[in-house]
Amino acid sequence: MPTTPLDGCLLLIAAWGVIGLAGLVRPHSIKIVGHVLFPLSALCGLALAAIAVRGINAPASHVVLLIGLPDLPLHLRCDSLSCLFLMLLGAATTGISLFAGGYFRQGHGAAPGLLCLQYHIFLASMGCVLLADDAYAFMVAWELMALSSYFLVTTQHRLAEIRRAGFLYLLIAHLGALAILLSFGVLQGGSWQFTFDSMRAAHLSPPWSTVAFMLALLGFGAKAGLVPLHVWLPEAHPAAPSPVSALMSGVMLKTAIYGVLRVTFDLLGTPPWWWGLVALAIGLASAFYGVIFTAVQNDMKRLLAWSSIENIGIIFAGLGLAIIFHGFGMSALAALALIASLYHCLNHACMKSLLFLGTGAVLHATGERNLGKLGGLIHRMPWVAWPTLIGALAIAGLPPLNGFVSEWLLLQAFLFAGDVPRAFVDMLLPVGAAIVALCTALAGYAMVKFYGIIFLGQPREPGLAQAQDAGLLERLGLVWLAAGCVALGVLPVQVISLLNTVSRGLLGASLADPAAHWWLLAPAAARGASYGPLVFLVIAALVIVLTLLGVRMFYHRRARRAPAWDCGFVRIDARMQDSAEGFGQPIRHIFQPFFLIERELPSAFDHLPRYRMAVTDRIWRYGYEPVGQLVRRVAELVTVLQQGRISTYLLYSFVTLLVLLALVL
Amino acid sequence: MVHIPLLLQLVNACAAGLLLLSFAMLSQRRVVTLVYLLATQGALLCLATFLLAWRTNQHHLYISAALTLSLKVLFLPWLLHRLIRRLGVYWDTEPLLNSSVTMLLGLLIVVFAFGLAQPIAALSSTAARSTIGIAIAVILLAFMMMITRRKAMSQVIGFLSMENGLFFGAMSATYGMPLVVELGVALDVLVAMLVLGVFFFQIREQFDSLDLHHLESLKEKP
Amino acid sequence: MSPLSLSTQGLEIIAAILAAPLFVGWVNQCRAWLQNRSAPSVLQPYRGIRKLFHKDAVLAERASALFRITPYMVFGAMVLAAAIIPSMGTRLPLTIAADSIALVGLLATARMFMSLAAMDVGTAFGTLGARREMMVGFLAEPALLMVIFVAALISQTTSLAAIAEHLSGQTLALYPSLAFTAVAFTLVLLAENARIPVDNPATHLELTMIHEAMLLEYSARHLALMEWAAALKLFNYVCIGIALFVPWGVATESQGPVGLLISVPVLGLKLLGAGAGLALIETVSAKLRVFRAPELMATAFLFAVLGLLVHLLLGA
Amino acid sequence: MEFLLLLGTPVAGALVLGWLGARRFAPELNALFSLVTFAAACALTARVVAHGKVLVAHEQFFIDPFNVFLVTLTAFVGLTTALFSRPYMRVEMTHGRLSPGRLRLYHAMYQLFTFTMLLALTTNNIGLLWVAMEGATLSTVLLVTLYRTPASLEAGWKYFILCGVGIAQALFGTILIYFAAEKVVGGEGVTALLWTHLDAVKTLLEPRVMSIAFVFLLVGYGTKVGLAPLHNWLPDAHAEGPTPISAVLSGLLLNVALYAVMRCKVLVEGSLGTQLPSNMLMGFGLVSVVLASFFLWRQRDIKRLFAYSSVEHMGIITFAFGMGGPVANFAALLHMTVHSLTKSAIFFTVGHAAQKAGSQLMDQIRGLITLSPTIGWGLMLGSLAIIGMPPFGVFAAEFLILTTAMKQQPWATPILLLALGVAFAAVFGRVQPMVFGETTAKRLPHPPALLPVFVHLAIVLMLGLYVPPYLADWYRQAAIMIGGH
Repeated sequence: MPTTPLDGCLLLIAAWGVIGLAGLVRPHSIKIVGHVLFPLSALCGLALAAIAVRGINAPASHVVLLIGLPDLPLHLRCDSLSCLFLMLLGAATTGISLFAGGYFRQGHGAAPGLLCLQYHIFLASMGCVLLADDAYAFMVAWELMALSSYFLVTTQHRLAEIRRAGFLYLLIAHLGALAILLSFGVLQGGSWQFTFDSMRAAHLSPPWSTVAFMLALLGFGAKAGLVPLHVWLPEAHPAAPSPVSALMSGVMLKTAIYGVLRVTFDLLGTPPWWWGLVALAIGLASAFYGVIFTAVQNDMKRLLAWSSIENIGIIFAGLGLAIIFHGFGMSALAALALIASLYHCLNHACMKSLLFLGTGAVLHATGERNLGKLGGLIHRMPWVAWPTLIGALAIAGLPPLNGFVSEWLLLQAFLFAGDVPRAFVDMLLPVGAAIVALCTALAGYAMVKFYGIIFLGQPREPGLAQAQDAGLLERLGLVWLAAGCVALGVLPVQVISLLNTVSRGLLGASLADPAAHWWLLAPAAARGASYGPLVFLVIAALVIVLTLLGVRMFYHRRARRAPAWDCGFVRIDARMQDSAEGFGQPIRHIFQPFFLIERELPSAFDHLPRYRMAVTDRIWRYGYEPVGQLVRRVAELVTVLQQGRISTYLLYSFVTLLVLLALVL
Repeated sequence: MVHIPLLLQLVNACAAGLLLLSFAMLSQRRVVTLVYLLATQGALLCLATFLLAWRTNQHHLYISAALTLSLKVLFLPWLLHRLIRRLGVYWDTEPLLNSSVTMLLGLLIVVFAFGLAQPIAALSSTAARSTIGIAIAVILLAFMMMITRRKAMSQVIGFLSMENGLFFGAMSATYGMPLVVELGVALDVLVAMLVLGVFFFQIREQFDSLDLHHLESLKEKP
Repeated sequence: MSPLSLSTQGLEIIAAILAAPLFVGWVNQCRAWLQNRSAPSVLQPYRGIRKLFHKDAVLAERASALFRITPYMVFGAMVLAAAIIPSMGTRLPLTIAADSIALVGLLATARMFMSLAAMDVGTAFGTLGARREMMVGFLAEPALLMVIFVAALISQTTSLAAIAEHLSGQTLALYPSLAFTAVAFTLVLLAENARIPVDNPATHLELTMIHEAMLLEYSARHLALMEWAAALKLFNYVCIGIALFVPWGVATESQGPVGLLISVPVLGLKLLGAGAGLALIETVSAKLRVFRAPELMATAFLFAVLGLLVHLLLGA
Repeated sequence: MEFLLLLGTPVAGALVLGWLGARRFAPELNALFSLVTFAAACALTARVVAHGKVLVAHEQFFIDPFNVFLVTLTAFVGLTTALFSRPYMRVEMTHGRLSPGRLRLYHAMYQLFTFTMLLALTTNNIGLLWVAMEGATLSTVLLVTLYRTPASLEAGWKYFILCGVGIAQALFGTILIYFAAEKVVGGEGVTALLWTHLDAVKTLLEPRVMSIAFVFLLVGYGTKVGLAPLHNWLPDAHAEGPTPISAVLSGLLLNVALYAVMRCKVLVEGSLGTQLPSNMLMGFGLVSVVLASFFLWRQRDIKRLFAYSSVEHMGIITFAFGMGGPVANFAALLHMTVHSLTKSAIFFTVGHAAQKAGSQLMDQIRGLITLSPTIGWGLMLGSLAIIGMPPFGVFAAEFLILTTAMKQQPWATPILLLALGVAFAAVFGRVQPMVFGETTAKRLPHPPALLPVFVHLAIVLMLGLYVPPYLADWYRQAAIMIGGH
């Protein structure tokens, strides 16, 4: 029986490892892998979440393993921050693993057993990232996480574009990891101790600590998909099998947030306020850039991937805000902002996993990822459609679901930043609030497009009529996550009491009396404003039911079915509905300058007229391609050195010799 | 003007001869002549070693003198000569740099070498202190020769004259290395030459010529 | 929770539900007068709704459950909104459950459900309407939020009731920032309630229609609820405007029952004025092309943000 | 005793195999001799673990923390390579690329090569060290040209000339050291070349002479280490020789050459007391890393690719040694170990992959994982290890090196970062399509020997997570002995 939360977590992480290895015993049997191992790992996830919830309020506990570098055995530590993210990991995994059990019916290119192994190594490495307490353990877990997810992304390695996506992903992940490594190199500050404790103890000069922070921001930003390091994300997340996409978007991105929090508040101590400004600016840029691209995507999984960029941006905005307030010593507001962004981490984990799993189910049933070939699935697959609806509403930030709570907290934090000493900062902050509001509204637009085109309307392809609804395990997974969305939405007080502990740990400050009652959220920092989602929900439900009853009572409930009227059009077919491109058109029109659009319009005389339109990322075209070109050019130049003539080679040695001799002369 | 004993004057004369010979090799294009020059260089080296041995009567110097004689004066030139006749390479094609430029660079290198040798010579207690500079010069000149030649054969000859320079350096700076090492070095040179012989025939049967421009296919394609 | 506050709450809800169609009728009447038409009765909207309720509902074959529950959702959302807008008194028990941000969220929920329902049947006009509604909405929503933020900054809270109380409490002070936001708010109000210049509630002209296009497939009781909800929405917006910009006369708890009694006729007067003003705007302005609508909303958004900055600059 | 066995076995092996010629069991015999050598090395190691430093044969031979693990490593990789070359060479013969006579040459020279390397590692006499290094060149030249193709001849010729010339410089450097030492140590010459004695008196040696000597030695042995711009023989020799030879060249010879450099560097730095040698090493290291990473970008031939990767890693190690200090040296020694293990493992898989695809051109090697998962995963994991992915040991070393650089030489880290990034993209971008995708490979006449691959990778993996205590102690002591900074 584990004594400290840490032991429990380690035990469960080890259990994941064992489950993964067990997958190799009978790699090709769907029965064992799908119907035994994955549900087991879901159980582990549930247990992990439970233990982590207990651990948030428990005191931090350490353990030192026997393995590691000679002078640096692996240190593990479990404090409230890591417990929070472990809870996130466990809770999300519960749903995702359940779903995966049903999802990996036919092994996608690879044997299900192998997938099971990679999947669980991925889980375990994420757990280790959250527990690591020295630079080496952290880096090993971090890179292992990247590696295992890379193999999962390239499951269908026969497709060239998936290989390309995987390559891009691993490359950027590795560069980011190198940046993090260097940041640790700065942090250890001359004491050749790489434990986080010694880093906390080390006192860095301001310029050096800034270098450390910037490197960390670079490294973790690359993993989180902040603009302009986001290019891999819309490629890699859709390429993976859906449960893996869910894990990557829902959980893995959060480990980057965890890293930033750990480095900024825990290891570096007291960050100066202007770091927060940087984080805020990048966050808002990512949020805006992400959401406008979300609205114009035609591939449902790409759409969700871009939306992840948006949400990560919002989380970072909250983080930046927290740093700013912390820097100015406005602890209550700092706590409010931090809690808002932590809350959004939890929310995003729930809803984005839910949505990705929904797309996974659709993909399984129809084999289609292109929005233009879907539609009307709410009739065929209600078990997928209704949970997904909850996810879509939640991510659009609508009350009383969870997305709204974090938005509410964040806007409160923005709104009452008025007394920041720096004049221009408190000028900027309301604009930030405006951008956040705009992003949320745009997210709503994107979600209407996403949900309406996939699940509503007429099926755009004849094949969709045969779509099968999700199996039992998949339904369980979806329902679990949907329930999570609702619970996070209506019980904010309970969640925030957990988050308060974390923020006390990080900032030494927390929200004074976040709750007036157990059902009413009224943080003192948000002067007298309050939000009681439960009441909200009850009243709304009451009104709706009363209306329903009233109508039924006073009038009749007669209804008959007839063909759609549509202003008296005689025959309506599926092609008359908006296509995904059509629905995105206003956004393309309004935010023209941000997109790189190439259109192929049919001329009047084409006998098979064809309309093609591709929206691509300017940052890729103008930021990354030039770099690639440059490297290629340099490589070409370098080859001139080696033209196969032995005399030349001798000359090199000769000159080297003379130069060095001249050096010592 | 300090008085230098006759023997040492002779040694210095040998050194000067070596340098001269290297210049000659640098400019010479006829392969057979190169071999003769090499042999002469070896002979001078042997003589110098012998003189030093006599003056300082260190016995292992006699042995190394004998080694030099047998290996560098007799055996290797004979081997090369045979190879030349068997493979029929008598002339080197036009070198990469024309000879006058090569000479000029050679002069500069000699100056550089002497400059380099100053500190060493300064604390050398041996009789033939001033000759280290010449040894370095010979090495570097041989290096240059290898760079400028186009025939495998002449490159090898350059390589050997570099070995001569090394021996002379060892001898004049330190009265030669310990015997173990001397033997090892000699063995290596011998083996190297045999390997080279094999090589020549292989190259020949592949390209039916010893021209190095056949050996420029392995490179980075731009 | 005093009985007074409870009664205020109840009164507000009832009043809103009942008076909303009346207000629409009033606006139409004013418009007719201004356009020298013989006006329909003020009670016309009630008649329409009643008639619709008695009809048999006709549902499109492909309509899903989402399509059927939406009218109730929207109606419920509007009633709830009405409950938290301090139109008569500021002591509303329900306002603690939802502040102004939540109010905006509530309106957004209603919009989202309407759009989804419009896409549900899968007709050309349905999706068109949904798209246009969202296009207008995604700019109108943040604009409205910004408008409220200005007031919130002035009165240092986001609770709408508290804002109204604070604003009505102090003697008449000039807020240039509020002037900016008033303009923004008016634009948002027009857009969100499908009024000229953005939309024309009176026609079903496919080139222009937004709101109506979403209701095409609805009939009978569902349509009735939708119409009623629309009326409520207009009513709510006007009440928000009143609470933010001319809050005087609203009953605060210091005044007790008397204040409530006063506030009812005051509200009536304000509404009459607002209706007339609305009609005037609609009459004098011309319908915009649909693609001009986002620009209008962008202007509103800018005005709101400007108001915010002005407030921060001048502290007023 | 162990010494006799250690150095005698390969010589005996060379003679026996040369005399027996290409019998059916020759490959097994070859492996057997390597096994005995390895056993001897293990015994020696055990003795060192028990008694510490060893000096034998009038101090002509010695084992200290710096060379003990290199000796074991050399013997071990020699053994695994012999095991690997068994089926490999058989396949080559069935493909008709080799004649029995050549196989005889191959086996004899293989043993001789092992001998020269062990000699170079264990001798205490820097003169003999030179002799052994030259011997290593000579014994491998004929192996590089084993296939007698024009390309292989060219490669062999370049290898011979460049390394020969280089090694000649090293000889002159050795002479200068002897010249400087002779006055201090005095005595009857012989002892003046013994490293242990020189190390004792290194502070008294004449700085000017020593610095000049170091230049000659660095250029000389550096050519064999493959430091840019002296590396030009390396890719050709690796690409054109038989794969087992590429494996031992990359895995062992480069290490031995670097070992020679470091031995000399210790002496020189001792006498100079300045940073000069360290700075030279750092310069060479950086240049090699950067140039190699860009060369990697342009490769078409799989063996050339990994040859350049060897240059890159030697650059990293040299840079680390240049930085000096206990941590960096420790990291460099660890990196030497894991690099030679990983790189030889990679060459094993590459050999079989090339045989399967019937070409060394990477465009023609596709989808290995589908036909033979072992080779595919071997290549994939090996490459991931070599480009510094944890939990493999290479990462552990690079972790220490980069963090140290960040503190000691911050200016160098951007360069390293760039180079590592480019190298990663280059190597991984080539390997991925070879392992994944649709397959083009064929079956082999003889089952490939992949045990060595996974044994190597397993050890590398272990070193990434757990370094045995006595190995760690050797590293520490050696690091302190190398000193610097």
